[in-house]
Amino acid sequence: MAQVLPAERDLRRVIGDGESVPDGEVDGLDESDFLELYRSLVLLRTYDERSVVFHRQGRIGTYAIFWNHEAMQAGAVHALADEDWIFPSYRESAIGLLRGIPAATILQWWRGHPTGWWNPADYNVASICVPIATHVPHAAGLAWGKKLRGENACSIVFFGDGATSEGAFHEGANFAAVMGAPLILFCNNNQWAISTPLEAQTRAETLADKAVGYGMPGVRVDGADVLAVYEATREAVERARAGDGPTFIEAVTYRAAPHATADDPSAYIDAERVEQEKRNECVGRYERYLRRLGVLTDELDQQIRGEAADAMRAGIAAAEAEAPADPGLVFEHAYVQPPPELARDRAELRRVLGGNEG
Amino acid sequence: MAQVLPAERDLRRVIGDGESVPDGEVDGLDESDFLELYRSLVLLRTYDERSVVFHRQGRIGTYAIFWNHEAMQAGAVHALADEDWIFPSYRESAIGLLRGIPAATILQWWRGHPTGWWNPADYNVASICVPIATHVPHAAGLAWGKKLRGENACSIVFFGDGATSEGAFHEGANFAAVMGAPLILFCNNNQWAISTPLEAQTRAETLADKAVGYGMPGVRVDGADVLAVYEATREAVERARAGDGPTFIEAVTYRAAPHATADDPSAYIDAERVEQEKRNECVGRYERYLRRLGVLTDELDQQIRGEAADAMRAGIAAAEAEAPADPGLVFEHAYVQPPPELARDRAELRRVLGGNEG
Amino acid sequence: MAVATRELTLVEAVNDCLHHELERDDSVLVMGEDVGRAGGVFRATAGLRDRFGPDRCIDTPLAEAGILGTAVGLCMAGWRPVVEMQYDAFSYPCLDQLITHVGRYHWRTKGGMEFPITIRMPYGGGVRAPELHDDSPETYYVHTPGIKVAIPSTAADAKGLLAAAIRDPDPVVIFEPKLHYRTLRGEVPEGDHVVPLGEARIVREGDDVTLVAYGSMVPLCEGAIDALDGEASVELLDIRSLKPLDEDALLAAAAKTGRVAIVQEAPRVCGFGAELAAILAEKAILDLQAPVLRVTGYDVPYPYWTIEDAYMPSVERVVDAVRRLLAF
Amino acid sequence: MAVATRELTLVEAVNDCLHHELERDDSVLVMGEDVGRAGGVFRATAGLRDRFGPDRCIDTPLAEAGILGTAVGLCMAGWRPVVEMQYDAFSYPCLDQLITHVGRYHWRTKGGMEFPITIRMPYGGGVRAPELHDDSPETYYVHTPGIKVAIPSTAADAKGLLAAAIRDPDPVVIFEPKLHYRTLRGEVPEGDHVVPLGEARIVREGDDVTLVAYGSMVPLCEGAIDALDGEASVELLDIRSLKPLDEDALLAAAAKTGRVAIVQEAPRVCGFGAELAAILAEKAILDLQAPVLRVTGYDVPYPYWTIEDAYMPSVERVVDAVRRLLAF
Ligand SMILES: Cc1ncc(C[n+]2csc(CCOP(=O)(O)OP(=O)(O)O)c2C)c(N)n1
Ligand SMILES: Cc1ncc(C[n+]2csc(CCOP(=O)(O)OP(=O)(O)O)c2C)c(N)n1
Ligand SMILES: [Mg+2]
Ligand SMILES: [Mg+2]
Repeated sequence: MAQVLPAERDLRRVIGDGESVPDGEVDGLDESDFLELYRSLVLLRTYDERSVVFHRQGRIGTYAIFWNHEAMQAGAVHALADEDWIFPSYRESAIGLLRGIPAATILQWWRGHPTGWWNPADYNVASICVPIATHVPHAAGLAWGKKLRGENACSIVFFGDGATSEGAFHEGANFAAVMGAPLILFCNNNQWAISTPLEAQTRAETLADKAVGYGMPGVRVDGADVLAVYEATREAVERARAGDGPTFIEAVTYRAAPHATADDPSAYIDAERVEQEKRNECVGRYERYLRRLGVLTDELDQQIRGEAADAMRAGIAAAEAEAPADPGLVFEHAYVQPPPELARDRAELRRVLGGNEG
Repeated sequence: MAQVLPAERDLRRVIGDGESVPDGEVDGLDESDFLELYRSLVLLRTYDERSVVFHRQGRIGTYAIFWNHEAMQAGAVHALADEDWIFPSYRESAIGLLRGIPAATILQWWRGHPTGWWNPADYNVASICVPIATHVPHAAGLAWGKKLRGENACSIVFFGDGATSEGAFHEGANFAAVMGAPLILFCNNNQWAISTPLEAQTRAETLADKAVGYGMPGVRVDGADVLAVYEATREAVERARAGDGPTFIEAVTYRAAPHATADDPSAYIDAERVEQEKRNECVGRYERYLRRLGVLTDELDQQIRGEAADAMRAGIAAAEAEAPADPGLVFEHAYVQPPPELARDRAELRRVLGGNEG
Repeated sequence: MAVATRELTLVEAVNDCLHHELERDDSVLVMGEDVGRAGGVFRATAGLRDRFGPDRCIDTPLAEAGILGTAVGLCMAGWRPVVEMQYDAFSYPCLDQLITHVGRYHWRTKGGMEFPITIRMPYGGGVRAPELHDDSPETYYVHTPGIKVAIPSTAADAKGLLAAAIRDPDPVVIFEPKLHYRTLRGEVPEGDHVVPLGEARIVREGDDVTLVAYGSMVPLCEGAIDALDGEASVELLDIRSLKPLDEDALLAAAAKTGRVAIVQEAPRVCGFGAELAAILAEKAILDLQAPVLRVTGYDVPYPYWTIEDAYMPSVERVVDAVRRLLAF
Repeated sequence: MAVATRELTLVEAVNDCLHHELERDDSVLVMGEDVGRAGGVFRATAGLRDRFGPDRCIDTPLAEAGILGTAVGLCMAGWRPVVEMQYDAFSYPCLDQLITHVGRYHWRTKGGMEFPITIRMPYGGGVRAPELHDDSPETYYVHTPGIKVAIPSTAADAKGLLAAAIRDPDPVVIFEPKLHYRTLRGEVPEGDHVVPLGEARIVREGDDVTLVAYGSMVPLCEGAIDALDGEASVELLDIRSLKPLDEDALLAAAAKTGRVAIVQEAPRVCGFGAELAAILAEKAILDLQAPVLRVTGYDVPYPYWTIEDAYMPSVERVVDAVRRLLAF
């Protein structure tokens, strides 16, 4: 009988704290990769921080904050090729920025404006999944479908610790394993599902342990260590491309911000732990690492941050310049070939709205 | 960090084949236990074999055969106290016989007659679950509910290898673990889900491996070894009563009969493997064990088999003596306090049916 | 004897009811995602965990089918679970347990066991939220045999119908109009307050046209009636209990004017408005002096929220329907 | 030019269609529980695995939500999945994926991607089976925006509607009347045969009363019409495509007689019969000379099979409805 592959229970880390914990390194990354990763982190961080401000200003709606989740998103995406597909949850709403989706588009999504939606095939980025875990089977199906077609692409699906409780996670993971689908199951374990702590979600010692039940490898990485995330994802991608099927990655972090702008975590969160996480947040950690390496200079940093700030300024300006959506869009894209009833409804709505305008 | 409990990958066995594999023993079983177990096995076997005949004779409807599954059912139930609850699937349709449900009742279930249903609270045996895995959360809820009430009862839920693919299995198992519910998840791994073999169902090395992902112990036993099943269940029950939560038991066997009377497995099954399993089927194995022990004599065997045959003869006679069901029962028990519409519908039906009779 | 009342918002009335019912019957427990530590994402369950402990107000794992499925087992152990689904569209994973088991288990036990589960959830649109926070899924529930359904449109009914649901021996689903959780306030009886299932409520009396609605469409219809002031005398019937249904009240309100429009937020095809119209087409055919109109959400995915107002039945669309009925 | 036909049973016609469509378009694949090695529990998919290989006729794990959820991803990879749900009531676990994603994903991509999924399943009662093998769940599907639904009542339509579904760019659900899988035979065109969605079929012409039905209720209504021979001249309309609906045919058939009974096997409340009646109450009110009657399954759990005949609409109940309409 083959040996079971238990979860790698040690948290993989590359980036140290500059003092007691020494830095490691990752094979095959050159300076441009390092800076590319940094650019991604800063872009995501800027997007997130600006969005919270925009929300307070009433310029976007409720918003799911991803502060301190950037390393998981940037590290994982850097390990993918362009033909690989990304299946984000609301927590990765802005991950498409790393694939060229304009900031304006994603801002519009949070503004409830139709230009916030995109054609996934244009970026190989699926739509933002709002319901928990239900996109796991989609990602499994896409990966399996690519494999059936003899294409080389794989897919990655992002979900949270809470998502591992849903049947959809289970069914998707199992399908991927059985079909040998080239899928990376990327679990953002920020240890909270809104107000529900991990210990009320599972009794598993680690979430990576769940991989055992699907007969797939499970690995654990420090989710605030962009290089560790990159490396683990790269290995999973290699395995997927080699035809060895899916991998489960548990990226361990801690939610250092409210669940979303509407949430007040003071009733349930451990404020001290949050402060500690904030001190060690992922963008600063990587920045210090790059400075220790001598790769990042003040000047370069300024430039990268400036570019990100510009992108956001341009993004919100473009979003706000967009004309209000045509109410007639209500009937658009419900079907490729809509039933005749919809045309009648559209005409009726136009008549009633027109009557008001007139 | 605590050590993960990997599945016990060795198949636990107690009963040998009388030759190369030596018999073991189980602490705490006396002769009356041995015979009680035998009586249960013979009763279930007789029920099953007679039912297949009754089906051929057109006296019961489609029937899910459980030939060679008797050891799992009898062994597990023997480890329970009367206050413990049993949640059967269709594969354990007759398990209630071991709790005193009359054979006639279960035959009526397969005859589609209302007297085939019972009040679960009378026997602590839940209704036969037809849809796969959806009763796992019920059993978890009952066990958790008993614990919340400070009662000592636990529950056991039976399901197949195929059931482990369903979201309902996953959610139920996880709830049980998180709530520390005194539940035994008993998986009848007969290696087929109708025509779908285990390797098309999962890539896990063993089904017991799935326990790891829920942070509960998983054990594997030979499902055709009634004593191994008993012992594993007894340990799980002890754990449950001690407040240590659920246990996953994988009982490994092989489906040596069609899925159900309507199924023709010739298109997909390995006929040779079936023959091999039949030679080592669970009732005969235990019978030989008891004879080696000197516990079972020809005379006793005759008596036990005679009793079972009598029970079945009486059962089918009672079932067939039952008056045809009143069509008015259609409206019965839909609600405790039915909406007024139902009374109107019932009156209308009576009028129309009466009109025909008149 | 005057009943003491307090002015509460709709969600406060829900919270008040839960406190009262958990106090009254110690077999009642509340369970769901974030109902405990956080007191619910809308604070409907606030304070329950502190008062009744974590065994009677339970933060569950994130698994709606697991929530409803374990609730079935909890009933078998003697509990009366009040289950929260966090949002309408996030209740869909529980439909399998609902249809397969919750609606059938009492029948399966030949009446031997009861399954007094209450499922409550915020429902409906207009709240400027990302997709899947806006659905009106009552059809999926009310079409399911063995299930009862009620939808309050006032703070007092939010308490009274929920109390009736919790005390009912059958499974009952309560949809709470989240758009009005905090905007609708009203006098709510303190302590015991039960609004029996199966009784509709006449909101406005009128002679020309009858509007039939429930949930968040009731205040909308009131707005439409106000807009029609002087133009038409409109009767407004709040169905409030979809199953059991107060058919007599429906038929009486239809007969009174002979002109009926039904207003429902859910998509049209097989919405509950279709059921109401079908009942009228069978049982009020001689009373009807005009077509039975339906003003509903459209049969399309609930839209991006900047244009959701065009999707939802509006005062304009209801007024238009009334005028068409009058002109017929 | 005469089209070559063969006499087939309803399930053989399904099988014939699948063979033809997989041959015709190599992006079509079939997936589900036991569809491969066993050829389906009703043998609807027999022979496909041998002919097209295990990558185009796939035995999946036992997980209905996983089946439909992976089908969404397969579409994104360019496949046209034809998904089998083994039985009506075992499709309920897939409702979450259906409502949450299948009906909305095309919209979500701003029309950029298509999700040409076909879901087919045997449905309906009368087959003397244990519980949950007998449901008529079309309401759950047809109420869901973004989804189309069709239900054949003949062998030729079983092929033609399924072909239309597979070629349709939108998700389509086909319910196959399992009671008639082997008892209904008919001439079925060989090769290409498409019955467009959205076209009803006049089964019998008549002047006194109109029966409207679909699926297994169509042959039932034919039986009722035969029983009424000499007593009444009855028009029978087979709706066959629930969404899109052939409203013109419905209104014409209703107008022709002014007396309409709708026959549906599903429970009554919010069944598709309610939708049809509601359309008549709105658009045919001046044509109606009698109440619109519904003959349906009851709003109770589908019963034990020895008494299922009392649950299902019967010839007697349909005849009774026709007589009541005539006597009105
Ligand atoms: C099916 C479903 N149920 C409930 C919700 C409401 N909800 C939104 S986020 C969330 C918590 C998710 O936690 P987790 O999976 O850990 O992801 P995180 O938000 O921490 O990234 C819940 C319950 C939902 N979106 N979908
Ligand atoms: C939800 C659901 N889907 C499909 C079915 C149809 N079905 C009946 S038995 C069966 C196979 C079950 O296999 P397994 O879980 O291994 O149990 P076994 O029959 O082998 O005991 C299937 C697919 C069902 N009963 N319920
Ligand atoms: Mg989380
Ligand atoms: Mg099996």
